[in-house]
This record gives sequence, structure tokens and C-alpha cells, in this order.
Amino acid sequence: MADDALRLLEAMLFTAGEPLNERWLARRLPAGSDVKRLLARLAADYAGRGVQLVRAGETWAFMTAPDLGAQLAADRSHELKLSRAAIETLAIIAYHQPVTRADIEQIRAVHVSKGTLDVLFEQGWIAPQGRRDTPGRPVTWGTTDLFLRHFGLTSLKELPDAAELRAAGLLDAAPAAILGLPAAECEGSAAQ
Amino acid sequence: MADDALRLLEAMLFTAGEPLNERWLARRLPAGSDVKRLLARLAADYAGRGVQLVRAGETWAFMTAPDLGAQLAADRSHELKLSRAAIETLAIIAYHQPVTRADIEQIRAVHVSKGTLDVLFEQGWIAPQGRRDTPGRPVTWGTTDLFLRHFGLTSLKELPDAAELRAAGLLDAAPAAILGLPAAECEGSAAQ
Amino acid sequence: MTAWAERESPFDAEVRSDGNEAFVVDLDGFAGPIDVLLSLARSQKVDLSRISIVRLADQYLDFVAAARRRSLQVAAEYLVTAAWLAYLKSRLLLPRPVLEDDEPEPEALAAALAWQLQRLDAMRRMGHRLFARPQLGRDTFLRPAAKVPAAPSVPAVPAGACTLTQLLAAYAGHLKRQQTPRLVVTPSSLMSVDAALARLRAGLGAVPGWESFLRYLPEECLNDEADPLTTRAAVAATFVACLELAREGAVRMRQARPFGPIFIIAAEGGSTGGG
Repeated sequence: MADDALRLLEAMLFTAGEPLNERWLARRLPAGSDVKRLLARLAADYAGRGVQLVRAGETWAFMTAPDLGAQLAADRSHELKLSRAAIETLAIIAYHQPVTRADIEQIRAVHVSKGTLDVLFEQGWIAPQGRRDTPGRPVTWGTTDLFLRHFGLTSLKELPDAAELRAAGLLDAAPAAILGLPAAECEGSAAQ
Repeated sequence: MADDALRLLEAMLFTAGEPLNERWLARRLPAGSDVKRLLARLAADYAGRGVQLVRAGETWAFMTAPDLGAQLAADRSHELKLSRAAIETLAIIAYHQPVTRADIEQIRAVHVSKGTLDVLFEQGWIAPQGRRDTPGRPVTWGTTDLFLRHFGLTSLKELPDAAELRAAGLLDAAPAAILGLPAAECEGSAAQ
Repeated sequence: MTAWAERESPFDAEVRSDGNEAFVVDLDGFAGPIDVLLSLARSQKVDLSRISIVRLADQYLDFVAAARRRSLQVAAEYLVTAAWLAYLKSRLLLPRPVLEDDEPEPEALAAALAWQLQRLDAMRRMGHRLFARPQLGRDTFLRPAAKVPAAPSVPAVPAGACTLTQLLAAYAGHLKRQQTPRLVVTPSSLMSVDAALARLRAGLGAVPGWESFLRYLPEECLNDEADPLTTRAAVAATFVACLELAREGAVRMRQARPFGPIFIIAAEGGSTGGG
């Protein structure tokens, strides 16, 4: 496949998050390109694959083959994006374990919803570690081996301490904002 | 192309919008699928096309072919400008990993200012790798799969000239303590 | 040739020697003595493994002398390195005296210095090489996560899980916020006596006969899922309100035995409007 116009067309359709218009595409291809012929050829290249080039009126888009829809959708229910609150709660459990929910609330100075702990528990990253001998005998939480495996740690001792985080400059900037972590302030959105 | 596992794999990678882990993919394929073989076959299917399947460490992603970059991106104003200190530090971490902050300072003979590791960490290019068994048990740093992905490397073996540098002994641990080169107080104006 | 290969080296700017090797003295351009040494070594225009350390020492001493002639502030580490290089040069040139036991050979020191310069030079070149490669987001592009599923029932497949980077950044963010403590007054959700009084005054007329004062608690305090603290506060506030209304003569209260249920009734002819 040596046709540069075809490769460019393919890349443009791939990076677009939405269907693209034939004329829009034609303007971006090398002069003299036959956009209709190229689109037809590209669609033929993808025929029968897991991804297909599909026309709707004058617009074109790559989409997954219709017969795969059910299998792709099946995964989706197991997925979650952690909210910033959940990630921070996980970090506090990792660094301060064993901690009770009240401890976490005190450390974060924010109310911690039960849903946040549930999400982390369902991931298998935290588990109850016992009860504290204080009134109400609250459950204490800690991280699991799965947590270590997920984050590629051999032991909790590998987590950098505050001084090391500071030495790396992580306490000077606002890393969370720069990393583009979910900004959800509200705990309700712990799992989406 | 009648292989359903291959088509499903293609569809998952295509719609992901981010690199996917091999194990993550394997869990979602029909039982008994050889994910590595399927990924290799899929990558071969796309070789030479405008879109390619690229591995970085344990993650895979479809991405546009590097030679099309100029035609796809009209606007490069978002490009990250790193200081010379940050570029040098990234190279040192990539080639010498796992390295401690003290190692980096020894190689550069300059104190590593806050903000240098910071900016690399925020990019997601470096991460703590554990601790070294020396007094103080300092944190060691290494590069991430995201680093590989960003620079189009499949694995650390593909770092430019790595074999030559190793053969020349330039990646060996340093006997530099005997040198009368005090670390300069700060990187100061060297940045930018 | 590709576009990224034509970019200017970020390191080009540092080499400032002219044809006569008279160095333009600009300390601000350097990141420390080793940076100066590396630039000087490059100006010898030989393979770094074969640079003359004696000549490098001379070049460096000239550089520092020139900087001082211009009354530039020369940081201490430049002077320490100058002294060390002057010593090394003399050791390399003078007839060899008998060495102290723990004193390293001058040739070994020179080789170590050359090696350190080579290594730093290699790391700079590799940094440059890395950034000359096609970069994600500049030269290569991922498909954006589907905002709208391309077809019905075709979802985006997020990788979901959180990375160590995110975890550490979250903790660092938490520590950072702790560095700047702020006072947060959270509004209390507990019932006040004033609120209980208002409730009782509004509700009393509607209930004929004796009734446990607990009946006047808000409904959300009576079901099983009620937060115990909220319920206790409501009970206490309502009880105090009852006493207040009894004092005013608006209600009468009755308790048959110690710790038994407490009943109240609107006082006949009494004012429920309070005083």
C-alpha cells in the first residue's frame, strides 16, 4: 500500500472522533486526489475486519463491526474510571493503613462517602483489616496484594515518603491538575 | 479474515482511545486465544498503512504513522518545551535506570532542582521503581510505558545507541567520587 | 528528510568558542564547572576519549581567569574545580614523586575525568536523539476516546484503572493541601432547640390527647436508617422545647415512672403561640 493519499485519508479518519465530510477530506488530500475512489478503496480494504469504514450520506467514519457490539458492550459494565476523590482515598489508605473511615475523613478533611470505599473494595485494592478497639469498634482498612501487583510494587515500603515526594518536587506544583485527573469534587461520582 | 478473536481485538484497540495492556486484552478475548500471536498478526496486517498497531512495553495502541505527522497536525503550538536540564535528566533515567536522584546529580555534576523530576513525572514518563538497598534506602526512578509510547519505542532495548554506549562502558556505575567536580549549586539558568 | 530531524539542537547554543578558541565568557550560560569543561573539551575537536586533560586544564583556568578579569561573580565551585585542575595538571606534568599510599594515580584521575565528560556528553546526545524521534501528539496520534459511540451498542473501551503516577500525584496533592491549612466551617445538620420549638408549635394543635413527644420528631429520624447522632440531637432538642413550652404553659407533660415514656398534650386554653 504505497498510496500516500490513501494513507493520509486513513489517518485522518482514524484520528477524527466523529464522521468526516467528503468535501472536508478532499480539501486536505493532495491536489488531484479522487476522494470518492480512495474512500471506496479504503472501505474495501476494511471489509470483513473488526473495524469498518462506513458511509452515512456524505460523511464517513470508522466504526466497529456491528456483530461485535454485544461483546464490546459486555466489557463495559466492569470498567470504571476512578474519581480524584477515590484516588486520593486510596493513596491515604496506602500511606496511613490501617485506617478507619473516620480517620480518612479526618486526614482528608472531607466527608468520605461509603461509595468511595466500595469502589476501591470492589477493585480488590483494599480490604478490611480488623476492628479498632475504640467505641463503636470501627472497621480498619488496608491495601491488598492485588493493590501492590496493580501498581507494580513489591512492598508498601517502596512508596516514596513525604520527604522524597518533596525532593522530587511533587509538593511544589499541583500535579493532580496537570495530570488531568478527573476533577470531580463530589464524592458521588466516585465510579462512573 | 474470519478469526473472530482477531476482529474483536482489532475493535477493542481501535475504539479504546488509549493504549491497552496485553493482560487486559487477554481477559476479554475468547478463552484459549493467544493474545501475543494475535497482536503480532494484527500489527503485521497494518504494517505500512496510515494507521499502525504499535507496542510500548506491555501496552498496545493504534496510532497514525509517524511520517504523516506534518500533514495531520497543522498546529504544533501545544508542543511541550522542556528545559535542557529536563531533557538531560530524562536521558540519564532512561539509560541508567533504575537511578536515584544522587546518581543523576553525580552524572550531571549539578544539583537536580525541584521541578526537573517533577516535570518528567507529570508527563507520566518516569515513575519510582522501588528502593535501593543502600543507607537511606533511596527511591529509584525509571521510565514508564508511556515514555516508550511517547517516543515510539517498543522497549528499552530500542533506546538509540544503547548497545554502543554499554559496550563503551558509559552506562557502568560511576567511579566519579574521586573527581574534584563539586556539584554546582543549582541548574539555574541552564534551563531553557 | 523528516521535519523533526531538522530541528535545532537544544545544545547548539552552548558552544561559543570562536576560531581562535578564545572563549566568550558567559557564566550564566553554563550549568556548572562540568558544563564548561564539556564545552571546552568539545572545542578541542577530537574524540572525547582522546582529549588532552592538560590542555583542558589550561583552557579551564583561562576561562575562569577571564571571568574574574571581567569582575564576573565566579561561584565557589568554579574556583574549587580550577584549583583541582591546576593540581591535576601539575601532577601530570611533573616528574613523578613517590605517591602516598591512598593517593590515586594522576593518570587514573585524568581518565576518570575524561570518562565522566564522555558519559555526560553521551547523555546529552541521547536526550537530543530522543526528542528528535517522532513524538506522540506531535508526529503520531491516537484515536480520541469516542465521545459518541460510533454505532449504537459500540462503547468506548476505557482502560479504567489508575496508575501509580496518578496515585502518587494524588497523595502529593493531599500533602500539599495540608501545607496550607484552611478553616472550613461545615454547617450543622443537627436540629436546634429553636427549630424544635417551631416544629412543636406548628404541630401541637393537630394532635388531640396525650401523645409521646417522640411523635413530634421529624420523620427522617424515625426510620431505621436514621443517623443515630441526628436522631439523638433531635430527641434532645425536642425535649428541651417541650420543657420550654411547658414553662410557658402551652403544653402539659406527663411521665408515669422513671425512664418511662414522656407524653405531652396541648394545654387547654393555653397559648400555643408562645410568649
